[in-house]
Amino acid sequence: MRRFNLNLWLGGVLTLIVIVGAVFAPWLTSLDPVFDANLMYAEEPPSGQFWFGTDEQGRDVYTRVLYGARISLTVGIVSQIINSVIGLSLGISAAYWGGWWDDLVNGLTNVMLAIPSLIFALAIMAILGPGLPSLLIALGLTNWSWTCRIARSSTLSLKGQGYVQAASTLGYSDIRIMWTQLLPNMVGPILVISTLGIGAAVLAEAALSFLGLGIRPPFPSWGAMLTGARELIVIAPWAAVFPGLAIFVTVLGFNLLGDGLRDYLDPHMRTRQQ
Amino acid sequence: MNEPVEHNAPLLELKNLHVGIPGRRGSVDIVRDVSFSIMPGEAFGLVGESGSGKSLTALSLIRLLKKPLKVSQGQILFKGDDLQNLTDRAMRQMRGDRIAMIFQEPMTALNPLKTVGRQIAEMFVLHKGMGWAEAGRKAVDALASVHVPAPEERVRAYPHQMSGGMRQRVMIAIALACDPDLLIADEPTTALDVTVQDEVLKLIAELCAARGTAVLLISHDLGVIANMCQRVGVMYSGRLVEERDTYDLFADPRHPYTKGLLGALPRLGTRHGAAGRQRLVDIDSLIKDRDTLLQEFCFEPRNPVRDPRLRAGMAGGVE
Amino acid sequence: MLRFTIRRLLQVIPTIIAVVLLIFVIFSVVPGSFASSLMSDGRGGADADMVARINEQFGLDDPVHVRFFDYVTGLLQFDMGESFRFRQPVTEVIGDRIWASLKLSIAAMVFAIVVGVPLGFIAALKPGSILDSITMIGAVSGLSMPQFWLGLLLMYFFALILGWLPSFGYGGGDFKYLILPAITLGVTPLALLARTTRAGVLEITNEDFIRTAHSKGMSNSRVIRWHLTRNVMVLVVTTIGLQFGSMMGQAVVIEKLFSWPGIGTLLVDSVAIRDIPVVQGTILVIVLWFLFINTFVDIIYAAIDPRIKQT
Amino acid sequence: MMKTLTFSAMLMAGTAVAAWAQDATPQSGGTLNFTAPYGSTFGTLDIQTSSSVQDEFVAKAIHRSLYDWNSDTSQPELELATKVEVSDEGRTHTYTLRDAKFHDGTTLTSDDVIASYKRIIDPANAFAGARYFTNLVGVDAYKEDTSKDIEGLKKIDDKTFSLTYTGATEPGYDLMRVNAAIYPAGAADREDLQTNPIGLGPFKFVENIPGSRVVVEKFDDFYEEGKPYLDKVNVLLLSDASARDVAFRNGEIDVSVMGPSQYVTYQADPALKDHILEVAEVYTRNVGFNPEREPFDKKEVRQAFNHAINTPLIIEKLVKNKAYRATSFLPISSPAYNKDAKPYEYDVEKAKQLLADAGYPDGVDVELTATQNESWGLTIVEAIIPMLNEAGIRVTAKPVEASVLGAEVPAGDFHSFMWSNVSGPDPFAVMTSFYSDTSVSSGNYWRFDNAEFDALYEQARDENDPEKRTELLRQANDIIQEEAPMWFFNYNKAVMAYQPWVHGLQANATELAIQNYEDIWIDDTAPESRR
Amino acid sequence: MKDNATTAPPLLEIRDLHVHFPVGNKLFARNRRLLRAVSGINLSLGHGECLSIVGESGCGKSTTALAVMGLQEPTSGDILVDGQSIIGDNAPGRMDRARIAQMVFQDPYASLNPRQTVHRSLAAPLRLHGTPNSEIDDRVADILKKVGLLPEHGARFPHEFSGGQRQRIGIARALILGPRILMLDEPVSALDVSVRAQIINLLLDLQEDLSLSFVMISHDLGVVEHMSDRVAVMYFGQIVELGRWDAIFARPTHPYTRKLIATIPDPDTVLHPDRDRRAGKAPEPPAGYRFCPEDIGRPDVYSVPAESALIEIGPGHFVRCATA
Repeated sequence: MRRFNLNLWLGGVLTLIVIVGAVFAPWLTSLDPVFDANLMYAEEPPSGQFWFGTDEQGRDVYTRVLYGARISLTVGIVSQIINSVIGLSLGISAAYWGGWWDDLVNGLTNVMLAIPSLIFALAIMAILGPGLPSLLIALGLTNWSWTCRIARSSTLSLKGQGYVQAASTLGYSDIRIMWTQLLPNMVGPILVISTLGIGAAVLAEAALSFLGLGIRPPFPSWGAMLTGARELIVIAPWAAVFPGLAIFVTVLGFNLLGDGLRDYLDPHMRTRQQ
Repeated sequence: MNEPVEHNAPLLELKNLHVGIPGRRGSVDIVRDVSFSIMPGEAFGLVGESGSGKSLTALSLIRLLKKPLKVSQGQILFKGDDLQNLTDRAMRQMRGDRIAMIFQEPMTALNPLKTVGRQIAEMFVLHKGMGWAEAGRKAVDALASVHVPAPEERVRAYPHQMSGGMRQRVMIAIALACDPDLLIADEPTTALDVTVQDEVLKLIAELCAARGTAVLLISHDLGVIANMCQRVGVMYSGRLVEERDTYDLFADPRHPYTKGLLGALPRLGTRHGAAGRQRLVDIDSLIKDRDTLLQEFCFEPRNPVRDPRLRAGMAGGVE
Repeated sequence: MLRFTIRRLLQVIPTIIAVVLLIFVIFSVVPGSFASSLMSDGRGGADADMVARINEQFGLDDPVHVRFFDYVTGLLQFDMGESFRFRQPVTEVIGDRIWASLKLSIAAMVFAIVVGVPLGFIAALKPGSILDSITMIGAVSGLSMPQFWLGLLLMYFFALILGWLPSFGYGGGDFKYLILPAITLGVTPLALLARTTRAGVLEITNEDFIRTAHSKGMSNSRVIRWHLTRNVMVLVVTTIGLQFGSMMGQAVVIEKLFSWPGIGTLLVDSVAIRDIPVVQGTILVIVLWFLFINTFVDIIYAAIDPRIKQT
Repeated sequence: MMKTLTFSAMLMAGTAVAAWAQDATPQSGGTLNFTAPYGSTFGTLDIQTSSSVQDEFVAKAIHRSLYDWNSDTSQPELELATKVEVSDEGRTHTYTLRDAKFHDGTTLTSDDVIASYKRIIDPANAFAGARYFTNLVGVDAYKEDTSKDIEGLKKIDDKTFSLTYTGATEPGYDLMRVNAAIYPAGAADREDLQTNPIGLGPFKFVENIPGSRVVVEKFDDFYEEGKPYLDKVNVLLLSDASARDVAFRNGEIDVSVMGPSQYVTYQADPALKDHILEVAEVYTRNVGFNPEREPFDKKEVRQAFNHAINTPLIIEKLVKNKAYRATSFLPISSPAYNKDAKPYEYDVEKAKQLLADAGYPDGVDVELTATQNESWGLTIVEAIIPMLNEAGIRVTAKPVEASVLGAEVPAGDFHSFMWSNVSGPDPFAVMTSFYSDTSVSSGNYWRFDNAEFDALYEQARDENDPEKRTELLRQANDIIQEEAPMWFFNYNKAVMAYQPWVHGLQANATELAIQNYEDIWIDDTAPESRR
Repeated sequence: MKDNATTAPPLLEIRDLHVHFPVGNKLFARNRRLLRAVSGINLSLGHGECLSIVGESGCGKSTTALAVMGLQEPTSGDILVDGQSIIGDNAPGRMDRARIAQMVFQDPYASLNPRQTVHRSLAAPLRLHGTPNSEIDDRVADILKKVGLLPEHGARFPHEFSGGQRQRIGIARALILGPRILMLDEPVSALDVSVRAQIINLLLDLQEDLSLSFVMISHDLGVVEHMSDRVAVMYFGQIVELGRWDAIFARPTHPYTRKLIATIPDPDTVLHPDRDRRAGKAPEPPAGYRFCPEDIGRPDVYSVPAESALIEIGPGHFVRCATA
């Protein structure tokens, strides 16, 4: 019996709030997150004029949190798309074709798993220099190993299914089989892990910012805002509280959504992976 | 099979058993109004297709129905006492000791991390108050009694080191360890190869006959039932549609469903001559006149089950 | 068992080789150099002449393949090169720090296991109950906070407001210095362990052999003790291994925040000043730790799960 | 927080009045928990190899150099020598060493000095300190390995030696550096040089917990009578400013170098505000322009940049007044600072006008390379972007790591950059960076090339009268202001908070956090753990 | 059975087929062993014939089927259709092969792509093989009707059907390209008894209507007897007995065949206890031979099987024997 899925609903609502904030940012605030800085109003506490107060630059924290959602979502979603594309294509093809290619992909996956993703991202950020594109590449290249593993194991179990074999006997090419028969049938678990991955990417962005390698100002990324405002925790706590809250709500939303999706798609699916 | 032993009092008696999911507007029943009885030492077969409720009936006997399934009506009399009135503790003592059960999948029904010896020994520890050392020695005997070769060594084996047939023998050893009065065997051989199935069935028959244990055998395979049981109940869509002596049932099936079932079965030796590939009976075409059937034989439309609660209930059950 | 262990260890070798190559390549194309980092404090410290001399001294002018060959030759003799900054062998530099990292990782993991596993068990015994919901939402919340943020909150609360614990540092190894960083680092694995344990208990509860156990006439508590716990642990051990193995990598942020003198801090600093031999060495150690733990877990796994082939 | 407040309030009665006064009598004993804020690790303990400020925190306790900085006079002064005779038109300096003992008990001799300097100069070592000796007579021959000795580095007797330069030189500024410290002769051959340093300083090395702290203890044979006062100094690594804040308020550390935001809170906190030490440091924060690229080839654009930014507002709001408004490059504490100079006015209209005059009526687009630094990095860039935008200068920030900035700027690979550059204490050395013969990689990051300036610089170089020389440099500095090779942002004000029981800290303008530990003492109000 | 089946050139011929799987670690050669799933199968299938391969799990019958379908690379041996080899260098491509043989799978729940409607599952192969778009809908509707479904069913997803209906869809998919051979892999063993009959009837009807040839893999001797013309009994990678259905069931000769037939639980034993096939004298092997294998325990699947041959003991009735 399908119970009321609290995770799915709560996660969905939180995520929706964040998405709405990101998409409709220009309509939800009249200020600009970068250029509407007035040092005369620096570190104002929350008020009717500045709902979340202002930061040390005199910018409206509310506006920046809203626009920050765009960056965080971009980071999360784009990096997960890159991860999924890499993970899926490697995982499916490795399991489907097997042989040396499978060995190679397996080896590569093991290497990627062995190097903690934060450290890999750190290295890539050091090469490419800080900034949004680098961050997307760094996070996109470092977290595909789980997707790859899931794609691989799904393919291995689906490979023996009648419809996949039937497609082969009906004359489908390998690529077509992967695309039409295998891929659509692992959307569920991949969606789950991607959703959880979006949350992880938002956190990774914050961690990299903390280590001095995130997205750099003046872009209103939550991680950068939080790292910057950490210094103000005593004199202007709001400048740190709201971006921190935004990260928490977003990641919580995606995590709950991921868990909810998992329960929804397959109540018995194991939570063994990260 | 041995001759049925004459006793006056039935060992187990089911009276108007209903199993279902309790709801606000009364229970939605999956098993409806099932009554039959089993005499001591008798082998009773319950046959039916998937979803017919035969496994739920069995599970309700030893009170192992999974939530939210529940016995909603009826009585389950074991030696004259209603099992439903027992305390949990008393029921636990009953389970395994007086009523034992064998399940379909010998692969998953055994704990993969424990030796089979230990899993047999548990029975003696639980019901006979033995220590582990003594229980371990008894486990060797139990394993020997189900004709497992080299039982002294095999007690130390893990389930995955055994073949399916061997595992099912271990299950039988567990079930019969305490000489129960009733053995419930739920599709005990479905997952096995035919030659192995034959051996396992023979083993069950032999051991139960020797101990005077009554058997409730659940199967979808008419052949298995025919070879094993003195009496057969045919279940269909949650109801017991026919309950007869085995010979009578096969010689003269009365219920149209039973008839259909027998006719639908390609049986060895029924094909005669090179051209004789006759059509098999199609049950659905046989029971076209559903309304009449419903009235006469409490026959209700078969799958698909429309009530989502029912469908979920079946998934939650063991079918 | 021994053969299994040896085979498992040998399987790790290709991964190590690939990691060494990958790290080497990455840090041979990284912009900036140790010499340039010396100038970054604006004191006009180094001039072009000096940069050239530093590069020459550390062999940075050699072609990449020559340097790689030298590096690998060194590695085979357990020599990771010499740190630019410390002017000490990298092995010594890391050796000085590794105990602090190990201590932190072990403390965090112990905390996570001791709290997380029982929590997951309790939650699973009554799925859908209030306790279950609170535990699980709590676990997800723990996973949803930036770690350094959580660390900072703990630091403010326990060190500044309550004054119970020191806020930072190593304190020469006193236990009280370990508490806050270990808790901060342990929250993520704790949450994951609680979830995995809960999922594991629910999964095993649905297994047929549990039904068999009930049909034997066993009480609930016996079913849990005799048949549930060990099977759940088999599932949980994997998570423990993965978390424990990746902990040194995850500790980077925490070490930095609490000024914990582990290899995570060393790594971040060394990246910043481009002390490449230390960077390579540190990452290699972190990777080796991961591989070691996971190999170890596999061996434990093989020991508690007879289904794993040991030949 | 409550605990700290009441505790501090209690202490105030006794010590607040005496806060920075030196009138109390120093007392001996106790432990000081000092912090090293510039990173979470120390490099090597072999200070001659290092050029990082972070390493000086430890080295300053253990080692001594020939000269030392006197914070009161803002001059380098003799430390290890009792006397110096300058001859040969300022080219030869003859020193008489004082009686001093190394931690291993040996006495300081000329051989120790010569061995130490030779080690620093040795090209095979590639030490940053080598450049202090580039114009010593005979250095080139030594470097090329044609001579085993350096002609200009001569031992006269055990206590006397001389330095001879190719031109008139004031060696104090260089030889006061901590990485020009004197080791015992033969130290270079010691195996444990990096792990067990031996010097002339007031404290002996005890232990190093890498990444955590270095502990040093009182050296009884220190050459200054009665010093050091402290028994022990723990130099603790604590790079994170907010963690440092917590640790300081929690009483775990005795001094804390503060960032702007802490400066504000500490000033506003009655329990803390009386224990703040501030000094104008010799660093000038600026945005340097590349005059070889459009539009910075136009002086008007460079000036417009200066006019377009409301610098005082940024200093007030963002830097929290933890800096002094810059007029030109030389800082307030420099003798050649022009007190009468007026900084560029904040005038957006004028900036627009200047841009139009330069031929950019529609504004310009520029790229600004900067690191993540709250005082001279992206935090400031963030604030100036909207201001410049107003005037028509559209800035794109190019964030880089510090090590990359250190590579890109000397390589000339930038459009504009933001940096904090040392601008003292020796004004002549500073002005060398703007001399057209100085290459970009050697410090002329602004590629300053001005004939008038060059003439003044050359005059100053050849001038022996310090007064006149300073005047010439002041004029040169004015030319820099007029030419505006950079946005003159501010001169750093270094601020350090200290616990009320700490006395004897010095206002060191070269680097506030580098202290002569032997002068510091703590009083009875210090918590139990320090006594 | 058509009498000319043995004399006419066979539609499908399997020659000395071997399929071996390496088992064990790749790095450690001494742990590596070859699992001989199929070792030396020779079979032929006539036009319009139904050939059944029976045996228990692990006997290699499914591997043989997969090899024929091109889903499993044979280790050695040849597979010919109309005398043309379909494996090796000159093999036809996947597209050509698709028109020769198609397969009906055992599990009706796993054999349909849950993400595709029935129509799409059926139309996609047609489109792939160049059927004009205008014809596709008609052909899909046509095939649905042939298997006893309604054209409207095409719009539904597999989970909306019962097991029997799904198996009908599986059959429709196998037939959509008009193959000549249908490989039936346990086509009814996952179905309920009542549905089983319907599918068997359908298959027999289709064989007649479309003049198909069947290769059926099964362990259910009742179904095999009901449907087959010829039967091959497989035992651990080898055929131990091969012959017309009536010969196999009336005169089972090899000990394994006899055991297999004897152990089928048969409801008729209740009615005719006298007809118990378990009794009766075991036939002797042909003179100068002994049955191979004689002992039907568990042979070692990793070793090379003993030398043996199929000896003809009746018209078209072969038994595996070794020289005595």
